[in-house]
Amino acid sequence: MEYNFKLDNFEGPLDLLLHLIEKNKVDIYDIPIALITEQYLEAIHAMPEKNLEEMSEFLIMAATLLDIKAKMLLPREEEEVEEGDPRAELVARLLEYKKYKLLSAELRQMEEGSDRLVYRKQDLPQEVAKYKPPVDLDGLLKNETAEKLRRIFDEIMKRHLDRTDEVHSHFGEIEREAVQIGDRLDYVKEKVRRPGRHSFRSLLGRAATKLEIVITFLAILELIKTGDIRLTEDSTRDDFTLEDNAA
Amino acid sequence: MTREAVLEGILFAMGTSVERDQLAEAMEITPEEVEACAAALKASYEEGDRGIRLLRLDNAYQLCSAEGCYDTLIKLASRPKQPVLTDVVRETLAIIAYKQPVTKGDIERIRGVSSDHAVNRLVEFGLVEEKGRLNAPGRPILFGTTEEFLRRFQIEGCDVLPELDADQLAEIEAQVESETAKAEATEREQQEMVQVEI
Amino acid sequence: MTREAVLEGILFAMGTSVERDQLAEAMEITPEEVEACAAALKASYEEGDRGIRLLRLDNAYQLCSAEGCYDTLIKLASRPKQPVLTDVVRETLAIIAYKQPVTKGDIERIRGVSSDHAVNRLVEFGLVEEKGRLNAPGRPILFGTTEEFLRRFQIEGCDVLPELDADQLAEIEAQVESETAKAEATEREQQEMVQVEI
Repeated sequence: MEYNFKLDNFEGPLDLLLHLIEKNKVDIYDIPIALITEQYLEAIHAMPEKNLEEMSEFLIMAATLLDIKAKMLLPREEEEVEEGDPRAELVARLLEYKKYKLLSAELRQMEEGSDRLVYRKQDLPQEVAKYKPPVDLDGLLKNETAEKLRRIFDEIMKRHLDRTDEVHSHFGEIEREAVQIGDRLDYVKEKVRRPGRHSFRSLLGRAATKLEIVITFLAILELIKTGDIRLTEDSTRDDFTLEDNAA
Repeated sequence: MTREAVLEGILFAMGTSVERDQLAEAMEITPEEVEACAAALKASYEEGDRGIRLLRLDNAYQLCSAEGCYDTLIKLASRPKQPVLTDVVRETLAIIAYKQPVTKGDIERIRGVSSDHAVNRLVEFGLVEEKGRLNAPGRPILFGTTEEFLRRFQIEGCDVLPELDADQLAEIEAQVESETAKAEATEREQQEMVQVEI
Repeated sequence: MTREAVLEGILFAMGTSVERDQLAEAMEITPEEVEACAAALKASYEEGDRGIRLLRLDNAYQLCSAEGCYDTLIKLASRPKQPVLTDVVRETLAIIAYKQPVTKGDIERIRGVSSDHAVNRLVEFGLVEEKGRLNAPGRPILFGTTEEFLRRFQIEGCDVLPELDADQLAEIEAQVESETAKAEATEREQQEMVQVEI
């Protein structure tokens, strides 16, 4: 191998080409295309196994070089002469690439010493850290009115009622049917049938609304009348006890 | 570079306080020389009317910004973001205005979600304040609206808040009452049921 | 307190870079006055042989320790090492810095090889960031340099990136221009060549 370099050192086909041009000390504007192409092909043959993608970039350039070489060997037609040197595009690319290589070297110099500069973390004095800007109530309440507050309160209360009691979610429509004597009769009978002491107070207390209390009371009276249940006074508790007559 | 400059750079970059003896070792001078150096730097800050000051803390040194910068610094650091009245905060204000005095618990029951943050914001805004404590377990704080609230909403007093529609009002009032009764009843019943179950 | 002192105190306390316009607003002076003020402070650090330096980073300012303190400082504090840039990565950075905003495609065209990896590394190092998307098919990401780039390479702003030596640059620039004209012609020619090969 004539060239003592590793292809790994080259970042790409343009880099390799620039290296060859410099090594041969030839003019970038007048590249001896045959010589450079030959050396380029030699170099990529010597390349260690690389992945296809990486290799393909070098191969595309090889093809371009061969194209240019062929083009230059061919006798020129008049039209082509007008179009200029077949190397032109390659030269332009090489020059642009070279520009950034030089700028990159420039950056390397500028970088020196920057790791010796040390910055601070934010360190606000207590007085500043503790400070809270005063609230601008004018801005904050710009669009607020007492009337708006009222509407919001209305909505909240409606939402609240809807949420807390299913009965009220159908507000106004079926309220009258919400507590029916028949339901309460079944309810009381069912309760009393369960084992344990059944408190008159707690049974009524379990009712959610005044209406429910009234209906439940009526249901108890009805069941006493029909003989389904009996009521005994529980003076120690200031209460009555309900018992199932069937038991 | 002078010793003062090195000391300045070190204290600047370290941020925290640095022990005199550590400084001496790093700067390869005696602790006494560090002291002299720090004194000179401190003086140069004060005499030169700089924005930095040097503090001596026991046997350590630290830099801090000069007090005179605070006002400007506050403007920069706090970046006064105009708070906005969020729906949550607005709703909470409405509840407090109409149902005052109320506890945070009351508000939560009505809104169905925690209102801690919203109440705190309103207190911060000066629209709501403590009005005492409820005589109940935990003695929760009662909240009500402030004079500032009345001024801002151009209301003459909390007793003349705009009324709800007469119908709506009656309906709601009635329901709220029964809700309260129900809640109390349920509570009592629960207590009794516990007894029964035992 | 002088404006320079206030600026010094603010930049000291903030630690991070602070935008010129923010400073102007907080200090209640014009942005031009902030610039003048910063320039004066910067000069006083350098001429006074202080341990602090003031950097301009595009339209922001930041304080850092003077380079001369580093050897002493490093004895007291450990510091994460800056990531080392390989030639490939630095070359890619040069292209992004000088041609920003650019797409990965632009960079590949110039370097002749895929630049995915290098660009990703630069983004990872915080030297390069997305600056938007090109309004073209596929809407490719446009990359540009960050403030960290300015800090790392001690550049005052993207508009004052150092040029190559006047000679070098003039030569290259002139050639690139004339070559571009030629290249267009070549392109046409190449198309014809392809036809010939087929």
